[in-house]
Amino acid sequence: MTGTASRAEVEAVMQGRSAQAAAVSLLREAALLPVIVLLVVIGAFVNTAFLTVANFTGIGQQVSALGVIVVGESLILLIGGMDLSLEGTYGLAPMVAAWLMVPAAEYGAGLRLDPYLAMLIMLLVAALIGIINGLLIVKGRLNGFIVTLGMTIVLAGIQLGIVSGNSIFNTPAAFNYLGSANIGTLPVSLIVTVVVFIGTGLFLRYHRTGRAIYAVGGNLAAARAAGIKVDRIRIGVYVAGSVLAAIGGLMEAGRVSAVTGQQGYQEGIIFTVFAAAVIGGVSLRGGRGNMVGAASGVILLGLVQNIMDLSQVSNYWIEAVTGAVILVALVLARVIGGEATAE
Amino acid sequence: MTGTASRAEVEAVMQGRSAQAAAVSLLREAALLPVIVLLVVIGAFVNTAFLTVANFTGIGQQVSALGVIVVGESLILLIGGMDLSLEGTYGLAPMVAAWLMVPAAEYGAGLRLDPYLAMLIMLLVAALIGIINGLLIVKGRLNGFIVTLGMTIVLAGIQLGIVSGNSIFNTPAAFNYLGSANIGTLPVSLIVTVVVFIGTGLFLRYHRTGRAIYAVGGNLAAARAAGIKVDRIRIGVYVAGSVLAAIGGLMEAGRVSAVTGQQGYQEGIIFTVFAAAVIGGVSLRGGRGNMVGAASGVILLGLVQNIMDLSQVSNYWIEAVTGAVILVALVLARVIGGEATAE
Amino acid sequence: GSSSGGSSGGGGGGSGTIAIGVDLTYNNTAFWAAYINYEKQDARQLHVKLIGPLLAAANASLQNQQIEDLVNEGAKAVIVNPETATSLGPAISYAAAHHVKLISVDTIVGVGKVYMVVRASNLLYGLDACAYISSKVRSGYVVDLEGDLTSSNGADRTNAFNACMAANDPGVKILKEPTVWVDGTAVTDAQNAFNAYGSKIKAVYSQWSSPDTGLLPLLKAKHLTGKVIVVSDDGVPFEMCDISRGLISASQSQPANLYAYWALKYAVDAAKGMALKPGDAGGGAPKLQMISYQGDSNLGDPIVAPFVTKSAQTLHVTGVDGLSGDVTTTPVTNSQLWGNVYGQAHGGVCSKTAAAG
Amino acid sequence: MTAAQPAATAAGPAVAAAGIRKRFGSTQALRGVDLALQPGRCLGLVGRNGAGKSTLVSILSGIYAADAGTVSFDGQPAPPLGDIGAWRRRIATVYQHSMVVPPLTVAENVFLARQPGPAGLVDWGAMHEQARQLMQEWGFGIDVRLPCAQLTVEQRQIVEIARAIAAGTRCLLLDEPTAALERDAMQRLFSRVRQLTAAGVAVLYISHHLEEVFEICQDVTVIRDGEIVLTAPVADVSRDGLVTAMVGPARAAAAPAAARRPPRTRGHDAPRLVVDRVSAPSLRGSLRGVSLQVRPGERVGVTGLLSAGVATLARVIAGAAAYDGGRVLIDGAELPPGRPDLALLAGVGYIPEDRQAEGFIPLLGVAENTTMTVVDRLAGRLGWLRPRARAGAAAPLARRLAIVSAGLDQPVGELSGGNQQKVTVARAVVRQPRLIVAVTPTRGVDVAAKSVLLGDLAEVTADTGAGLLLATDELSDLDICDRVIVLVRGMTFTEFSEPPFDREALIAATEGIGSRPAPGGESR
Ligand SMILES: Nc1ncnc2c1ncn2[C@@H]1O[C@H](COP(=O)(O)OP(=O)(O)OP(=O)(O)O)[C@@H](O)[C@H]1O
Ligand SMILES: Nc1ncnc2c1ncn2[C@@H]1O[C@H](COP(=O)(O)OP(=O)(O)OP(=O)(O)O)[C@@H](O)[C@H]1O
Ligand SMILES: [Mg+2]
Ligand SMILES: [Mg+2]
Repeated sequence: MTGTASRAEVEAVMQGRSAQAAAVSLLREAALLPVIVLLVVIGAFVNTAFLTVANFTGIGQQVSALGVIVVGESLILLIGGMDLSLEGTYGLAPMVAAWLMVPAAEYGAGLRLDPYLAMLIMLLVAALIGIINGLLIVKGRLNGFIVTLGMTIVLAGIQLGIVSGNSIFNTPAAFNYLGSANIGTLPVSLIVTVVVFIGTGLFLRYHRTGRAIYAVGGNLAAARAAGIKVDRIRIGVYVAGSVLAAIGGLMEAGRVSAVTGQQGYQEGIIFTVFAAAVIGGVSLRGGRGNMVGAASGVILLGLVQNIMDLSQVSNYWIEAVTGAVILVALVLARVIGGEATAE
Repeated sequence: MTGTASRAEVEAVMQGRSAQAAAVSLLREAALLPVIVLLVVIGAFVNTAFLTVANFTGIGQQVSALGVIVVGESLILLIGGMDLSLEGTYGLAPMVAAWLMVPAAEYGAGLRLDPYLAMLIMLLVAALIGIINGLLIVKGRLNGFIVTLGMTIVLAGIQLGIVSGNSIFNTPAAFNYLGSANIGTLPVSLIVTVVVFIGTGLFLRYHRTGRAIYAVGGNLAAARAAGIKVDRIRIGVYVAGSVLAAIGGLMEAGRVSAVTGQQGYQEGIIFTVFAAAVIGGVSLRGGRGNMVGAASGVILLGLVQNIMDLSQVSNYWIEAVTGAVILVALVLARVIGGEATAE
Repeated sequence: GSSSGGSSGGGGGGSGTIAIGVDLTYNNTAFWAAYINYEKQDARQLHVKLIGPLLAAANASLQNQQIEDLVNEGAKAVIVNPETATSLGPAISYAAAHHVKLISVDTIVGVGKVYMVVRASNLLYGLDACAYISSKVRSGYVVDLEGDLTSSNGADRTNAFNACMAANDPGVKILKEPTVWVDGTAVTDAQNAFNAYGSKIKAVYSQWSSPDTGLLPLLKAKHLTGKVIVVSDDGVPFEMCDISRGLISASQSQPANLYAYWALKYAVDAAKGMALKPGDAGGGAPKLQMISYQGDSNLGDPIVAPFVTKSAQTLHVTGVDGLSGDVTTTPVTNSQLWGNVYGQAHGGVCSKTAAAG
Repeated sequence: MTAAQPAATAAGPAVAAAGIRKRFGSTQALRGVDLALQPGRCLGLVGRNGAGKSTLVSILSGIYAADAGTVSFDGQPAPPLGDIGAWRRRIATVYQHSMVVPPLTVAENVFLARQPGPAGLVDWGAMHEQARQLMQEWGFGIDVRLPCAQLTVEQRQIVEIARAIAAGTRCLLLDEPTAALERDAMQRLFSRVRQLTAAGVAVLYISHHLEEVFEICQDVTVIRDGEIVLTAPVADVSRDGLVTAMVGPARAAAAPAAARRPPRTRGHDAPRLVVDRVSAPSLRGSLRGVSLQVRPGERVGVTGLLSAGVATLARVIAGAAAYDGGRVLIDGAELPPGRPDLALLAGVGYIPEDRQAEGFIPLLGVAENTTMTVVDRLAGRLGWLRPRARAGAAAPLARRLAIVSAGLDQPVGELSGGNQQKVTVARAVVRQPRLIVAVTPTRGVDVAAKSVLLGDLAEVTADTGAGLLLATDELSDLDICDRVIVLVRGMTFTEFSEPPFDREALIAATEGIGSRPAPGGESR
């Protein structure tokens, strides 16, 4: 990486000027900020309705579910893993919860469990999925990408199977609360998501286990040699990721007060999840990235989607434009961030 | 002081060749074979129509397109890259070709180009896409995953845009030939795919550029220090991958003598592509994998799909079972392959 | 060849004399779930052994392969819901070569001959929605939650609706939201639209039923429930419920039961070698007629899809695409509507106090 | 922060290994090794590359499980392999292969898994402060908030040593800790080791520099082909005795010495290499207008302190690093910056400083790595290669450099550190370069192989008329050179043109002491 460092940078580093060093690491995180600002400006021009509280809380609500699952995936990326099955969990978990709540006539299991009990079970199911992934990958030393790919197909299949392809509508209020309720003008989902981001960020930065996650992803052998219980941490992170994915899925289902067979795998949300994390500077090679970046990745994608929506670009070209905007944003962030953001 | 070795010396060396090292690499490649055999046996029990020439040529034709694009993705994985936009190219390229051939009334551009010219242009378009990806990733040092993710959205958008969401059908015979013609009882597509696999395999094993690809993926800095033109090779591989994806797409479209908007991105074929490559032992970390493995990965997935179709599993559960079968196959290969197949 | 799996697995749907193959594109929407459900019931009644339904997801080439598999497995006729109107070429010729007839359900066929096309005119759906909205709205915005524009259904509904609105309601601005049938996207788009234009939005046309459940809470939060016209499509039970409660205004009742029954019935006829021609009595429609697409013309049973409102009414708009602009709606109380039939069989269309309300 | 227990408490060996056997595939790395570390004593472990030293270290550290044999601490059986934390409380190790976590900061790497702070939290302030103090003790002003990815090889090594010593265990394993160290750091390490042994810590010290063993160890053990062949107090053995034990009686005679050979260079020969007022920025030490020349057959040494720019100069000439000022000419042709491929074609053979980063492709075989720079010659016109041809080209070198491997297609990643280094050297010389640019080429190479290696470098230059630029801080390696240039802060400080070179004067010069001005304004 030193190959192309500018003389100024180099001199600074050699003289151990910490300001410089800190700035570099900060740049990596902040590189998206100018791009986000630019998007907001563009949005304002595209549609007068863009710069309104309603629209922004709207965006907040829409990206909440994505945000939570992105936190989960980021944790897994940090340990050098890659979990595709989070999208399966994102769809299956709320389906299971709803399935346990609603009567058989509405494609439920007929158990009509108390909603809170059902949601608790949902979290346990998610944790179980995480454990299975973790054991297969860590203990079984199978390739994580392909294990979780197989797993996500299994999960999506179960999601379809238990309700014979039906969607569960009219889910109970307790189920919808997280995704659709507001406290004042703020969506509950948005509040929860912000809390999750901050909490995870502080944990990663100031808790030993958080630091161990970076160590494991940065150099597994070194982490093990240093006495870190790498297997336990890796499995634990897969579990945490799955649980977060389930919570995100619950938000999304609550937002549309229904669980469809599409949610998760069929809508292919995992791509968006990776996009947000990676745009936010979380490395696919592990050990690099933080919640500030991940959050800005989520915000950026949410803004693009929203602006596209309000822009009324022709039906047929909207997709192409969306992709182009993402690419441009990427290049901009790279140019602004300089070396710090280079691969 | 190197001189050239005496014949005796070389013989000595070839004997001294570590049997174990050879065995390992062989195991990695062959680990799937028993699983494939097992699948065939299962298939035979599942349905009498399975063990028929018609069915197997059918499978062959079915997996041809997948096979070609898998070769492309494997090359990119070998240099340590990851190209999601291959699925975009897989859909857009044949769409462009058809669009240039057919009259405006059939949603063409109205140019009515000669089919062969149009297909040539198609390949050039694919190459261009590869160059853009390559430049952004190699020269621009942007993250390849996210660049190609943005790119695939752009490509899928264009695929939709140029025909306003319509499908192009009644494509000319020349367009359909690759995907639908037979030589004797063998589908042309199958023959071409086998040739592509063997050719690429030999190239990777015995050509200096093929070896350089492994070097680049195995340790970029060391490869550069050894005088390998790493940038040129990486960009070249992105181009090759895109061109192969286009050929695969052409096969697929020719198979149905139509190009739909779903082909590629919407059907999410890239997951299947990665699955085949990775099940086949191509490492996502680069530098490890070969065509024997990739081919067996493709065959395995083709068999699973076909057996599922013949199996009369309730269509609500077919997906779950498919995923489970993939997972089991994975575990089996790991158990049979032993250490060699451990991550 | 005989299929060993025919009787095994949930897909068999009873065993009988005639083997009929089924290959579908979707199995995860309320409509198709109901369709498959009916198909299995009717199979027992008509003594048919179903092979399938197989699922081709979004892979046209796989669908062709699957149909060839079904033919090889000894299906005497194959019911298919094509990926697109024009991606079935090889399967059609393969089936023809093996003297097996295809019945296309819910999609036109524009490449080669099939025995029957069982499908209501989706252009009519768009026109009906337009007729209802344009008769009540003269200005402001209308949100169109569009289906997959690469499917003939999504395209027909969108094109007819836009053409009709342009012809009859030029003062209205249509917000076009391509959703590719993804519910989350539809709700997101609707939310953005309401946040942007608020009560300037007079109506929402949701081209399928699922988005309603997310849409209604949105309206409620904005205190627009009942103030905004919602026209949706499918006619699934909860739409029947919502219409009767005035939560949504209208829905196209796409009769899954008729689709399933007549597709299977024609498959049996085909297997028995029965010859049908235009003018013969239809099942879902009064008369069979030729349905042409892209110059290819096939015999079709243009199922009549009732346009459901709370109470019967007649609407008049300028027709488009050669369709009549006279629309007569069916009251939601009509117990023959498939949504009501299915709903009653499953504990009532409103069996639980709808959280949406 | 190094916990110093009184030596008195220790009865019997702090660590004892008995009958340790370890096999890797076809390689029997250890064949029943017995080894004991006594509290308060430093045991030197020496042996040729591939003898099994690092394998033993990994087993004593709880990284590998032994196939057979037992490890015990203070007479207690070792903890289960799963409980790595328990091992860490008993034994601290500096591994031969880098064990830093690149994305983490210096401070975090020093306190990896033992960060200061209450209730599982990390007190960054305290951690940075303690880390800063530690680095001060090692004479490093480097910002402890820098990610280790930005450190030089030596700096990383220091971080790992600091980590191991800060752990405060009663037992310390050092696997070639000085391979990447300069004299000052080395001396600091030695004084720390003496303090620790005085405090009753048991130390295992692995090095290929026998003089180091004689300097700080009380006992020495020689391991050959996975077997202990000699254990004795250092007082009772001679240097030659050790070498004989290492290489075995048969081979002892065979080991040649690195005889200096007179240069074949004639005054009027056009220079192979001209470096003309080159400046380049680099974290490894920037260059500020360095000029020098290397004539055919001439062997020029370049040395200096860390960050004096020695390595950078070499990297620039090899095209591995870009330069932003001046010119580099090979045989009169200007070399564009940062183009290693063109440098290679121009005839530069490059032995990089950090072999793990730039030296070899771990997954590829010995033969392929060795011949990587000559594929253009081995391949046919259409670029097709015969593995047999590769083996043919690699075999003689592999034999000559005594590369220990299970076969020429064994992945280099599986080789011992020193053998990996030999592969790196072979890759550079196989092309019969016109200019060899070697950065610390003997790092981690055992004594016997080292003299062969240096002898070869000398021989090649003399026979083929290739120039040699030897950038190193191993002053003994400079003995084969005809001239030595000393860099200070990226500028030519002085030049020694009359071998043999005075060690003390060289050291003084690297410190910037000594009056002799740089020749002819080169350093302006
Ligand atoms: N992971 C491994 N896989 C296969 N062989 C290995 C592995 N690690 C070590 N070996 C082999 O075991 C033998 C001993 O290796 P080891 O690293 O212990 O040697 P060493 O004494 O440390 O040599 P050096 O002085 O070069 O570091 C070597 O032949 C090496 O090739
Ligand atoms: N690399 C880093 N990344 C992000 N935050 C950091 C980093 N290093 C330090 N900080 C934050 O800055 C705070 C101050 O750090 P630190 O104590 O090292 O600064 P300092 O100027 O050295 O203060 P002191 O002299 O007391 O150590 C830390 O508590 C931590 O929260
Ligand atoms: Mg929109
Ligand atoms: Mg070693």
